[in-house]
Amino acid sequence: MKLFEYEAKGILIKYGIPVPKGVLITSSEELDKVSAKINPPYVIKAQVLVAGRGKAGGILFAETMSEAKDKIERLLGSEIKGIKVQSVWVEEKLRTKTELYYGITVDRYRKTYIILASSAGGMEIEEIAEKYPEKLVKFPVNPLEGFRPYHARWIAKKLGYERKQMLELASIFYKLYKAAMDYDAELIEMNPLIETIEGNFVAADARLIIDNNALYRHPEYEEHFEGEYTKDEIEAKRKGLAYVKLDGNIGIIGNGAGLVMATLDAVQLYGGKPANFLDVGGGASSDRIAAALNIVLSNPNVDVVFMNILGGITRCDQVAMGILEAKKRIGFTKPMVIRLVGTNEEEGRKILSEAGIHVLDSMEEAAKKAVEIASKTFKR
Amino acid sequence: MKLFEYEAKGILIKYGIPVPKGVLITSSEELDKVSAKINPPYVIKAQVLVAGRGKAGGILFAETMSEAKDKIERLLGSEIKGIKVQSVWVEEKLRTKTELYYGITVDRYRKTYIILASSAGGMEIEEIAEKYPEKLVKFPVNPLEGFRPYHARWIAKKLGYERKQMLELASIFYKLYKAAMDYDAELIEMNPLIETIEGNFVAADARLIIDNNALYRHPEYEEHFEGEYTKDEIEAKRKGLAYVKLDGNIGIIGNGAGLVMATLDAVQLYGGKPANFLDVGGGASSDRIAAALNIVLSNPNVDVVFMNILGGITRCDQVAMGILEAKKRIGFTKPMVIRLVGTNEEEGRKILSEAGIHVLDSMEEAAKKAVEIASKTFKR
Amino acid sequence: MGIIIDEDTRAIVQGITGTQGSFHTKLMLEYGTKVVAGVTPGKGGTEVHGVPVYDTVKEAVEEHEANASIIFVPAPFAADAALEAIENGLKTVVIITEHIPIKDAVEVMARAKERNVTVIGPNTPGIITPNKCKLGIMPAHIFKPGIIGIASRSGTLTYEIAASLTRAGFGQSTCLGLGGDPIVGLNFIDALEMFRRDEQTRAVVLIGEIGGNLEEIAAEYIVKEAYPKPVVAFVAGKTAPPGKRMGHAGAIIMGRAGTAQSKIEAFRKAGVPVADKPSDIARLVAERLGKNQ
Amino acid sequence: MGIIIDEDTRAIVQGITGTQGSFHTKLMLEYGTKVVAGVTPGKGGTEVHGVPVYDTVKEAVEEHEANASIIFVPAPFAADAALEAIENGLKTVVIITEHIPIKDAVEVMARAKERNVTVIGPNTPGIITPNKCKLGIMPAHIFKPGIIGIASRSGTLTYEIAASLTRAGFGQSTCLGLGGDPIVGLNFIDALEMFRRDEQTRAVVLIGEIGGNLEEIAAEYIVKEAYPKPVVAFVAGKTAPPGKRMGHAGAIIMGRAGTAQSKIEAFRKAGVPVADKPSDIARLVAERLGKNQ
Repeated sequence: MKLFEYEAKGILIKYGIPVPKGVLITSSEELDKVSAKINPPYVIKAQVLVAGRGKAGGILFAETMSEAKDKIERLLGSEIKGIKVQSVWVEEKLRTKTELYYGITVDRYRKTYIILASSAGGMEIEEIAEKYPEKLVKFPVNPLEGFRPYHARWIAKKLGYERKQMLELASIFYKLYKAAMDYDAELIEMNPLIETIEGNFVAADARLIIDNNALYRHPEYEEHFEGEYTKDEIEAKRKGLAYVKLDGNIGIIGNGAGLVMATLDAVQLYGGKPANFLDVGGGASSDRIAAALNIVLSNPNVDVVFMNILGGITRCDQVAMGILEAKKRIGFTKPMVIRLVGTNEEEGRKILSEAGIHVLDSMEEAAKKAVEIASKTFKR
Repeated sequence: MKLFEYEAKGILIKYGIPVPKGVLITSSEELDKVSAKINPPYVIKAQVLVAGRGKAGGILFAETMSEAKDKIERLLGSEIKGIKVQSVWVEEKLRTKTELYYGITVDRYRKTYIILASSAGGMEIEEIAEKYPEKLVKFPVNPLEGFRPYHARWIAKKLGYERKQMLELASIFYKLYKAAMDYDAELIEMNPLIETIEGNFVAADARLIIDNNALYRHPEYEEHFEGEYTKDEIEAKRKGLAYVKLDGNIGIIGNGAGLVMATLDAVQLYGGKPANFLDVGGGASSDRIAAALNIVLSNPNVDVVFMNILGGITRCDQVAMGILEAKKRIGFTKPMVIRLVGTNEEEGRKILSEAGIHVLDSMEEAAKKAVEIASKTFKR
Repeated sequence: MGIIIDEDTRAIVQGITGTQGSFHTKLMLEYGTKVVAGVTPGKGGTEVHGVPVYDTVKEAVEEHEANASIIFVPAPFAADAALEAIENGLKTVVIITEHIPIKDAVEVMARAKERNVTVIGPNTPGIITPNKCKLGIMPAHIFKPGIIGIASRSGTLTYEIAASLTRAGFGQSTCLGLGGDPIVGLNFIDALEMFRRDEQTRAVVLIGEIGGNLEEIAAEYIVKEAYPKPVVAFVAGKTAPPGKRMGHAGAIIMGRAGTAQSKIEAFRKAGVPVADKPSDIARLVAERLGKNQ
Repeated sequence: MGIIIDEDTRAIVQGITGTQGSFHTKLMLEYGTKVVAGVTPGKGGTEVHGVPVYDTVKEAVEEHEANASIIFVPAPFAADAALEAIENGLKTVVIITEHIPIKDAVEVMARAKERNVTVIGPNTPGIITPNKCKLGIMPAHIFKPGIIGIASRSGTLTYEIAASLTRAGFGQSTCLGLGGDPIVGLNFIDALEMFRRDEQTRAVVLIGEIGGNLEEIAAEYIVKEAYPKPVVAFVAGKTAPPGKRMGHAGAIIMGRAGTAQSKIEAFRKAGVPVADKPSDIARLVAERLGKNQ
C-alpha cells in the first residue's frame, strides 16, 4: 500500500528525520494555513500516488504567497496522469547544495532487505544505477544481525561525508531503517535527501510502500488502503478476488495469477486487448465465480468474457454453477468463451451444456475465439 | 529497580495478561473506591518492596466491606519489616484451583534469559526447586532466536495442560516475555499464577525488577527509582558513589566494589561491625572523596571511618586532598584510619602527614586498627 | 531420483486440522506420501485421516521419525510454524500459505540458511516427484514420471504446462513450485543446480513471471556455467502494466525493473528458447532434446 | 605463554578519543602493547598518541592487521561497539565499560559465541600477561611474569592480591578480570580450562564475590575434572546483606542464592583452600605448590 508523500513525511518526523516545514491543503479555504506556517519561497506538490508526478506537472514552485495561492488552486481539482488531485502539500523551499538518494527495499535474490544509497539523487534509482554506477552503495542487511549504527556510519562515509555530517547522516539512515521495519515497508525512499547549503540533511521527498500482506499489523491504514484502488478493485478484494482493470475489451477470468497472466498474454498474442486481470484464486466457490463475472461485466468496455479455468483445488462443477448463478442474478447477455478442464471437468461441462453454454478444451483455442468475437464487436 | 505489585500488574494488564480486579488505596478517604469497583471477599496487600511480605503480616483477607475497611486502615501507616506502608492494593479474592509459578530471570552461566515454570507455585522459587525439582521446567531462551509462541506452548504442555487451557497459558507466557524484554526486566515473576476453579489463569501476584543499567531507556521510572532508596543512598548515587547503609559503627570507604566488600569482611573478621558499604568508583576526584566522607559521617552511628584506597586509576594525592577538603567543609572530628597505596602514593601521604593524619600500608593492619578504635567508642 | 523429495521423505503436516490441511493430507496419503504426524496447537491427541496430531513439532518429531514439513497454517502464524519446523531439525519445509509478510519471510529464510534447511515457498503449490512423493496441493493425475525437471513461480500455469508435457509424452523428474512471493526459499538457480546433479533429469523447464530479476540471474548463470542440460522457458505477464500487482505479491513491475520483456530477452541471449504460449513448451523441449542428442 | 593475549596481539581501541580511552592507550603503548588503530565515530583521520583514528572498525581493520579490541565506549553505545568488533573479525574483545544493560550484554555474548570470539568483561579491568601485553586499565607495575594464573570478578581487589603475590615472589602468567556484571564473556571454568592448557601457569587463583553461582559451578568442575593444578580462592562479600547491590551489578544476593558462604563451602568441598583475607593468598599458594611438588 502506497502512502502519500505527506503521510510518509509524517512518519519520518515521528522517527526524528528532518523534513521541510510543510502544510496540507485540501481546499482553497485552507490557504491561510500556508502563510501562517511557512515563509516563501514555496514548493507545491500534488498528493497523488503516481510515478513521475514532477514531469506531469504535479510539482510547482512559487516565490510569493499570491503566486502560491494561484498555483495551489490550479493544482487542486486538476488531474495528474488521470488521477484527481484531492490535496496539495505545500512546503518551504530549501537551498540545496547536493541531492542524495537513500532507500530501503527488498532484495529477492539475497532474500533480505537491501539499502541503496547514492550521492547522486533526485532521479529514479534505475537511472542512478545506469548513469552513476560508481556512486551507488548497495548494502544488504543481514536479517539475523539487523542494521546497526556502525553500518549506517559506514554507508555515510561511502557517500563521502566526514565528521559531524557523517554522524548526522548515519543517524538519519539508522532511523529510517527502524521506520521501515516498524511499518513493514516494502520500499521506503528519501529521494532526494538533500544536503542544504548550510550543510544539514533534509528529506525533501519521501515514499513509503507498506507490504500489503503485513497490513493486518497496521490497522490504522485499513481505510487508507481502499483509497488507493478503484471501487471495482475494492469490491473484488472484499470477495477474495485479485482484479486489475486494463483498457481493452476482453474481460478475463481465471484461476491462479500465473495462468491469468498467461491468458492475457495469449489474448494479446492473437491480437486482442484484455479489459482486466481477474484471478479467482484457489478453490473458488460458485458464489465467488458469480462475483467475478459481476465485477468484470460492470466494466462497460467489456465486449466478451473469456474464462480460463484449470481445476486443481478449484472444482469445475462449482465454476459452472457460478456461471449459471451469475447469469440468473445479473442477467448478462454478453458473449462468453469458456475453457474448463481439471477436477470434476465432466460434471462442469454437463451443467453448462445443459444450459446451452459451449465449453472449449484448449486455452489457445479459447483465446483465439475470444479475440475473434471481440474484434467483431469492437466499437472504439 | 523494583516495581510495586500494583505497578507490575499495571504492566501485565497492558500486555493483556489477566490479573484480579483491584484498586490502590493511599488514604482512608479513598475507601469508597473499593466497594465501587470490587465485590467481597477481598485481599488486602501492603505495597512495600520487601521479600516475605505475607509472613510479615502485609497480606490480609476480608469477607465483608466493613472488615476490609478496618484492615486497610490498620495496614496503612503500619510498618512491614521496618518499611512504612504508604499504599495498599485491594483486590477481588479468586477461587483458586491450583497455584503455579512462572518467572523469567537471567542465567549467568548460560549468558541468557531463562524461564522457570512450575505447577507448584505460591512459594519462593528456591523452595520450589528444592521441594519439587521434578515439577520445575527450565527453559533458557536462545538470544539469537528469541522466545516464540511454540516455545510457550511447549512449556504450557510441560506444566500438564491441554487444549484451550494450554493455549491460554502459552499466550500468557508469550506476553510476559514481551513485557520482560520491553521493560528490560532483570526478574519478572507471576507467583502465584493461579488456575481458578473455573479453569482460567490469573496472575495473583506480580513482581518486576528493572535492570538498573537499562533505566535510561525507561525515563518514566526515574522518579520511582529514587523512592526505593534512603536519602543518603540517593545523594550517593547522584555523586557517582555506590552506598549501602548497614547497621554497624565503622564507616567504610574504598575504591572498587570487590575491595570494599573485602574491607567489610576484614573488619568483621577482626570483630568489628561495618556501618556501610561505600565504593567511590574508579578515578575519584578529591571532590568525590569529600562527598563520600560527608555521606558516611552523616550516619550518627559511625564512630570511626576506615578508608581503604588502592590507587590504580584513582590517584592517592586526589584522595588526600579530598580528605582535607571534607575536614575543612564539614569539620568532622571522628577518628579516621586511612590505608593509601598505589598511584601517586608518595604525594598523597605527604599531603596527609603534613596535616597530621597518619596513613597505613596494609589493609589488614588498618582493619584491625579501625576495629580497635570502634570497640573503645562503641556505645550500644 | 528427482530432487529434494523421494520415497524416504517422512513428512509432518502443520495446520493439519484446518480445511486445506486435512483435505490435502488425505490426497497426499492417497498418493503414497509418508505423512507421519500432524501439528495443530490445541488439538494434540486427536487424529486426522489416521494421522496422529500433536500440539508442537517438538512432540511430533520425538514420537515419529520425520525429515520434512508441509505448512497450511494461516499467514499471521505461518512464519512461526516454519521456524518451529526449522528449529526442530526438519530439513525440507514446504510453505503452502500465501500472504505471509515479507519481514517474516526474510527471517524464515535467514534462519533456514543458517540451519541448512531447504524451504519451498511460501505461496507455492509445493513439490511433486511423480509416483514417489507429493508435498503439495497440485492435482496429481496430470503428472507422470519422466525426464523433465520443472521449476515455476506459478501454480495453475504450471499444471497447464505439466499437463501438456505429459500429453506430449514427456514425464517429469520433479516439478517444483518456487512460490509466487517476492521472498521465496529457492530460486531458479537453486533448481537448476539440483536438476543438473539429478541423473533422471534430462531437460529443464523454467516458468517465470514478471517481478524481480531472478529470471535474468538464472540466464546469467546458464551462460556462465555453460549449463549442460537443455533449458526451455516461459514468462507470464507480457501484457502487465507497471505498478500493478498481478495477483501474486511477487508479480509486479516496479519502475523499469521486472518486465517480461527483460526476462525473455535475457533467456534468449542465454540460448534458452522462450515459448510464446504454454502449449509450445513441449515442442521446444522435443527440439532441444533432439538437438542435444 | 600465558592465555588469550601475548606479543602477537594487535589491538584497536574503540572510544580512543575519550578521556579514559586516550589515557589508557598511552599507558598500554608504554607497556609495549601493540595498539595499531583507534576508532571513534566522527573523529576519523585524527591521531591519539600517534595512533591513527578511524570512524568505523571496518576501515581500521582494512588498514591495519588487528586481532583484538578494547572498548572504552559509554554504556549506551558499548554493546554496539562490541558487535562492530565481533562482526569485523576481531577475535578478542575486552569491554572496560560498566553499566551496560543486561539485554545488550546477552546479545553480545550470543553473537560472540556464534563467531568464536572471546569477550572479556564488560565492567572489567581487562587482562594482562606481564611484560608481554596489557589490554586493560590495571596499574602495570604491580604485576611481574611468573607462574600464577589469576581470574577475578573484581578490579582493585585483584590488584590487592596480585601485588601481594608479587611481593611474595609469585609472578603471574596472566591476570584476567572476568568483569563485575551478571553477564560477562568468560567465567571461572573458561579461565581454568585455559590455564590448564597453559604450560607457564602452575597454580590458579580465583577471586570471586557474592552474586550468581559461577563459583559453585567452578568448584564442581574442579572436582569433576580432577583439576591438575593447585587452585586457591578468595570470596568477597561475607558481610553483604541480601537484596542490596554491593557496587557491582553482579554482586547481589537474591533470595537464598549467591551468598559468600555458599561459594566458600563449595570451594572447600572441592579441596580448594579459601583465604580469609587477601593477604593470605600468597601463603596458601606456596603451601599448595609445595604439596603438589
